[in-house]
Amino acid sequence: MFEEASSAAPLDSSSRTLASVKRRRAWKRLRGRLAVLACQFGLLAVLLGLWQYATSKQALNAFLFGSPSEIWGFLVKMQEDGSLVHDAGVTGMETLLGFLLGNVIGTVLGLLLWYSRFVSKVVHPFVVALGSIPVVALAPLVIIWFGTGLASKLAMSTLSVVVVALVIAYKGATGVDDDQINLMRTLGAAKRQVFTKLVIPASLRDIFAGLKLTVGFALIGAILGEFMSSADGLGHAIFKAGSLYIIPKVFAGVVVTIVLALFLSFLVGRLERFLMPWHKFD
Amino acid sequence: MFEEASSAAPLDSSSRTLASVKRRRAWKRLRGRLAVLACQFGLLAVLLGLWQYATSKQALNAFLFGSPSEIWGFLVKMQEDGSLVHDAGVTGMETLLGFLLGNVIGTVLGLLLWYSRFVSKVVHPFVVALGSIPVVALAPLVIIWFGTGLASKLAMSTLSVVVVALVIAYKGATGVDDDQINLMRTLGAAKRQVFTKLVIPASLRDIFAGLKLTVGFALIGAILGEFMSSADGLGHAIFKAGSLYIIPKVFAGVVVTIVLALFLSFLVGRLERFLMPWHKFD
Amino acid sequence: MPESETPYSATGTPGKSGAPLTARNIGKTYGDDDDASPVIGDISFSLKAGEIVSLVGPSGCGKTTLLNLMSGLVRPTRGDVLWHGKPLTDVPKGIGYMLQKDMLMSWRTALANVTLGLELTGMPRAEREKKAHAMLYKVGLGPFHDYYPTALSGGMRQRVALARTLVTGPDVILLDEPFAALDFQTKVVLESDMAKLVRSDGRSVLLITHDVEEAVSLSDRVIVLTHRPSRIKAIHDIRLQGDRSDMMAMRDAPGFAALVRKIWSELDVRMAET
Amino acid sequence: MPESETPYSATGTPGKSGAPLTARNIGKTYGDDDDASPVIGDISFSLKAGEIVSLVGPSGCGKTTLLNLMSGLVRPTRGDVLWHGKPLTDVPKGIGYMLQKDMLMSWRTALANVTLGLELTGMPRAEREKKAHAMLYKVGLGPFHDYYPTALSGGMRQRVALARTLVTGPDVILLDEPFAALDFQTKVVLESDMAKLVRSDGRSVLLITHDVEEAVSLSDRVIVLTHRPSRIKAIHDIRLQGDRSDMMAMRDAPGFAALVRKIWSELDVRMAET
Amino acid sequence: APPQPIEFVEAVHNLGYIDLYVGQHAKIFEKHGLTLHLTAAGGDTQAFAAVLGKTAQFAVGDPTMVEMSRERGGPGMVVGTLVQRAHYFGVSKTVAAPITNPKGFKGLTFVTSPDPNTNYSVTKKLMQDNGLKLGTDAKIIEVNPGTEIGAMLAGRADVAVAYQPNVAAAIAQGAKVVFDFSSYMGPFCNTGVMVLPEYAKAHPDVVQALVDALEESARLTYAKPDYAKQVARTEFPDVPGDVVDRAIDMELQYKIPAQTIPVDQKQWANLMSMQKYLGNVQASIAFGDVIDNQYADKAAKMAAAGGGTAVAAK
Ligand SMILES: Nc1ncnc2c1ncn2[C@@H]1O[C@H](COP(=O)(O)OP(=O)(O)OP(=O)(O)O)[C@@H](O)[C@H]1O
Ligand SMILES: Nc1ncnc2c1ncn2[C@@H]1O[C@H](COP(=O)(O)OP(=O)(O)OP(=O)(O)O)[C@@H](O)[C@H]1O
Ligand SMILES: [Mg+2]
Ligand SMILES: [Mg+2]
Repeated sequence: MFEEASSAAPLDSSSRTLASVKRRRAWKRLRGRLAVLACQFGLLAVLLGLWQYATSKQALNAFLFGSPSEIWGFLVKMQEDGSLVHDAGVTGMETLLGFLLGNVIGTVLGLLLWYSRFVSKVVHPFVVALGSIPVVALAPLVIIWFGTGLASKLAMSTLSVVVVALVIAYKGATGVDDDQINLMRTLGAAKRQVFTKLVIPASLRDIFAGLKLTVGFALIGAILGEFMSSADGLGHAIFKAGSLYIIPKVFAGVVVTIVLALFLSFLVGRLERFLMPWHKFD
Repeated sequence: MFEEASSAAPLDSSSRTLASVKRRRAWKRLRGRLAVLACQFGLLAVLLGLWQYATSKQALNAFLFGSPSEIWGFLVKMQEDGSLVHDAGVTGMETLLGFLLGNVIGTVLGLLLWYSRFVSKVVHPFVVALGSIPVVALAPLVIIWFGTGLASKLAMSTLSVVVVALVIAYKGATGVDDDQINLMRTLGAAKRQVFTKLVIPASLRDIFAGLKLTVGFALIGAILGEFMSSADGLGHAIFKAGSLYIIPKVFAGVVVTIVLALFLSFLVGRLERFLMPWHKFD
Repeated sequence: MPESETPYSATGTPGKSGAPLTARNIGKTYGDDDDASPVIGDISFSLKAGEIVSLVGPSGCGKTTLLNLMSGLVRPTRGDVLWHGKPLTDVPKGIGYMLQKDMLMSWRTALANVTLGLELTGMPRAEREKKAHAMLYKVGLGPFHDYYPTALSGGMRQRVALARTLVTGPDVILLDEPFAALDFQTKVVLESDMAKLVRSDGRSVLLITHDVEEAVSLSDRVIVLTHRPSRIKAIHDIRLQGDRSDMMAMRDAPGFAALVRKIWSELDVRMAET
Repeated sequence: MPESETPYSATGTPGKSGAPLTARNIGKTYGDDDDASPVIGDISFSLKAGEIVSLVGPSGCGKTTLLNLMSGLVRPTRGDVLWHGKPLTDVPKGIGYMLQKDMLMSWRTALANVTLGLELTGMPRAEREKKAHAMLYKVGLGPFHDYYPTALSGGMRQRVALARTLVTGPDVILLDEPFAALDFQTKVVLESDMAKLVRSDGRSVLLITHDVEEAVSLSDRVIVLTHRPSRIKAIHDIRLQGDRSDMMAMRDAPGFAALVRKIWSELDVRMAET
Repeated sequence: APPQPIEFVEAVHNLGYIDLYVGQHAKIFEKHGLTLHLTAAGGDTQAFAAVLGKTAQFAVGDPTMVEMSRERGGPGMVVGTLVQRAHYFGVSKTVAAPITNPKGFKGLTFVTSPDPNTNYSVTKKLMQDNGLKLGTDAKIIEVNPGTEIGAMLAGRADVAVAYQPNVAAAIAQGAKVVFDFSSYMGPFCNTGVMVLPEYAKAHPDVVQALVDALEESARLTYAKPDYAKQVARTEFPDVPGDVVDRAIDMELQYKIPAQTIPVDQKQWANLMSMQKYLGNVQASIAFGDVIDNQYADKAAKMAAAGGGTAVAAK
């Protein structure tokens, strides 16, 4: 009932050597991981199967909705003509840069706001404002300011990330226990030291939650940037296919986008484990 | 140096009646709030002033960038012809519904995932995938599925909110202290009770962080929905003005959007204070 | 590990009915990698109905771990914990466990923290609040019922936790240093109250304490544990004359001082080599 | 509030040099609305160099609050705390304060928690780790230096917190129930170590404890507080014969038992009406 | 009979569709028994998607959508045209003299809507037809529809390939028309009235009424340019009045809005040849299979007989 909370795995009472316990646990972990993977693939297979079946039976018009086999066909084609790797590379680079830039700016500002309740109160409505601007609406300005090259996609990607990163980092920073701040004070910590030695590590969990969340935003931002103006990239490919009403190709582009997102979020997960060794993961 | 952490305001040592202390503190709070407001308006005034000055001195081209006075002119005009209230009402309603729907679905699912590590692991990549789909790219499909009426804006708004709400609620739920779960177990709590009595209240802080964050997303989602197809609403007005290259009107629409966001986020703040009386705010 | 290695075997036959809670050769090792650290070596004992048993032992020897095992919160690496003769798999109904950390819920007032256990049983609001009020009053916190935990002192928090544990009326009560943050007087009053409650109703208490005088004056038995990996070093049956629920009188009973000295000497200090 | 209301006036002239820390008619009230609750009534006393002073008082009377005021963490509602004669506005350098909750950082190992204070002074890594290792060894946790706090027992956490406070070598040490979670032996060893350290270097300790025997055996003065709003009920200068840093010997010193009884009687129990 | 409500989607709110707005303001649709509910989509695809998804009965936008749909087995049909020429103009602030031959594009940077919008396609085709290598001899930047003149005025491109009223707005900002795509391209079925065949089959009278109304409106637009300007000013209240007037003048001068609703073979052929060249369609469907001119022909005949301009424009 509470398997995940009890710290020891249930074992029967016969005494066993440690080595065998270790082996069993490693095997259990592996089995657990395989079960998860199996379920994921199963789920995916069922979804795709239903979709394919529905379109092949004309229950869904394949023209309107595409079908997995057509999507696969486009993926193969995109792979063969090299556009898949090229477009994914372009968009991936824009995303990565926007992700890094947005998170660095947002997190740093969000954490820094911890320094002053007053400034954070003053700034609060401006942050809400920034977070609610439909940047797509400002496409004309984005193009004028940032041009039609990498800069405009970077700007879009960064903008999509920065507010989330800021708000989450700020929430993490202000969530630090007052008593722990008091402890730092009794140790003679300057405010700057409270910040570096307490606020930053204590906010890491929140910051990583923000990082995981913003992977998708950075990607969407980059793609929106490509919608505004572009010569290549996944957004360009998707938008073009969409305008020509080639739905399976739209989906093929979306599939590549998702794979990109999964890859980036995998990287963030690795980073988290590396930076927070004291934290329990499973 | 640490003003915000010490729980008592510094007072000189002369003894005073409680009433006078109370009066002083109320006055101090009020003064603090006024100072914040003053700074906010000051900041805004400086920004707008600079902008106006730059356009009037031709440093910025008013046609390309608009100017505060022109924006104000459009706002007045929109107010006079009634479109401001109408459009803001339409978009506000779409946003509110999408906000509620997205947060209810997302938060409920996110919290429910606490029930099973296994299911949450299986579902994780699907959530990442959902969070990285550039829905704008699927505009044709959105219209086919949800039409050109309220439903499509609702879908967009909900979709923009749901993943964030889910991820944040799940993070909140899994962040609950194991020892507190153990305590509940010693009191004979069924898993469902651990959920309702512990996991939900303990996640409230995170859930509200999510709510605050998603106000902007719901709004952006509704506006994107209006970009795809619409007869009225702020997104319609902005998009139309944008395609006619009437930049000040675009900004006027964005201003109304921001005011709407501030209003909604104010409501969320009230709700938070109401639902979390034990929490320190300031 | 063969039973013969245990220096003291348990009082009472493990698993015999009448003993609600029994440890049968339990052991616990943390970590399953190369740095496995055994915390509980091999421990067997029973807690009988109507009995108060104290566990004393050096800091970090595994007392809290032992209580976690006895409560069913954590599964032993070796051996079984028996609840009325059957192996435990989860926390059973009828057990009340006060953890070492108070774990009050910050979003509940003192009163609401105390009612928590009753709430879980579905008791109506009015009834559970009446009970909780009475219990809060007993631990001396009547006027503080509407305080949130952040506005309570350390000792007050501990008393709220105690009230939360007792208010549900569990048959077997496990207490992890319940009086550690209390002044002598408050402690003595609470000890006496609890002794009365337990002995009159045939409940059982298993209690961790660092205060040997407390252990001796309160308990029927004192179990002394060794350093980790902990085993039972000695078991003392306390047979003092006088009113066993008057803690002050107990301290003056003949033989009290000698017993305390004896137990002190058994808890020999081996600092810096723990 | 006029000074005459204080039942006992402070030992030593407040603010006189030689007394690093002095409370001058301090009072503290929580809450500024209609439900204002006075916690500290009116307290004055000094802590002199080389002196160990204990504070005893009923649970919830305001001891922790008093220590917070003395440390400069919290400002008094009335009166002043003087640090070497000057009013305190923030935590001064040279003070070490061990809070009632251990407040270990979960992302730091035991060792890294102990080095924290030294790190803040900019001491090089090797040096501070050497010092911290030595201090951890002293509190009996040498082998556990690389444990994260979640893998430590309650008493071990408390000892890490103590080590963290002492390792920076503060002149004035404020301790909030530093030994509450420790077994008797470990406690006595640590008390003795601390007494030696303090008396030989002319440092001062202000200590909260619930253990009157501890207070008497360890301190030069014991301050007994009333219920809240707390005032000073009695001050006892402890003048026992024998080695003042041998805690076990102190307990057998003539007059020890009488003093302990006296203080116990002063801490009268007024449960359920607090 | 009570008026028949219909859902009508336009690709964008666009001066090129002035015929439609004139019809609305002159209550011509009501006269033909229709109540029009007009929704703007975010583009051609979305407009056609609304018809495919059956949330709208009619859409106006790029009729290539219908050809693409039909070629892939989807539904769709064009029952008329609303814009009969490529309504793009090259406007520039930096190019001094008007360009008469696309060879003159050499060395210039153009800004258009993204591929496959027609202004992109047309520009690209003209360059390649005239031996210019895209990217080296001349450049195209693709930006969000409507933002072309901004990019040009901000100096990010030499020539914006824009439509009205942006062209007029750019002129008001000191730019000049340097290339006239509409004349160069000739007849071009830029915008079609699209409908699902199943709907037309079930409601031929509604289709007929709509096409009748559009035909009448088109004639009215050309007959009463001042009325058209008045309509345009109310439809685009935020655009300066003089800009609107100039835009309408240009529209009519270059004969961009449909003068009559039937789709001309030549218009369609031009569109198809370009889309085929771009690889977007095969142009494999016979004209008569995509275009159903029967309603429009009937409407034109009736209007020509004098029914058309009967509505008095005040
Ligand atoms: N933030 C607060 N608001 C209101 N009352 C408070 C607040 N903090 C503490 N108190 C009250 O102040 C009183 C003294 O608390 P304090 O922690 O100083 O007690 P203490 O003497 O240290 O008790 P203990 O021995 O139990 O630790 C308590 O009655 C507590 O309820
Ligand atoms: N998760 C863990 N991983 C590794 N070691 C652990 C873990 N939890 C506890 N320990 C170790 O187990 C030992 C016993 O801990 P426990 O809390 O049971 O001690 P205790 O007897 O209750 O001590 P105290 O009197 O100080 O509360 C300690 O040495 C501790 O370091
Ligand atoms: Mg313990
Ligand atoms: Mg305290």
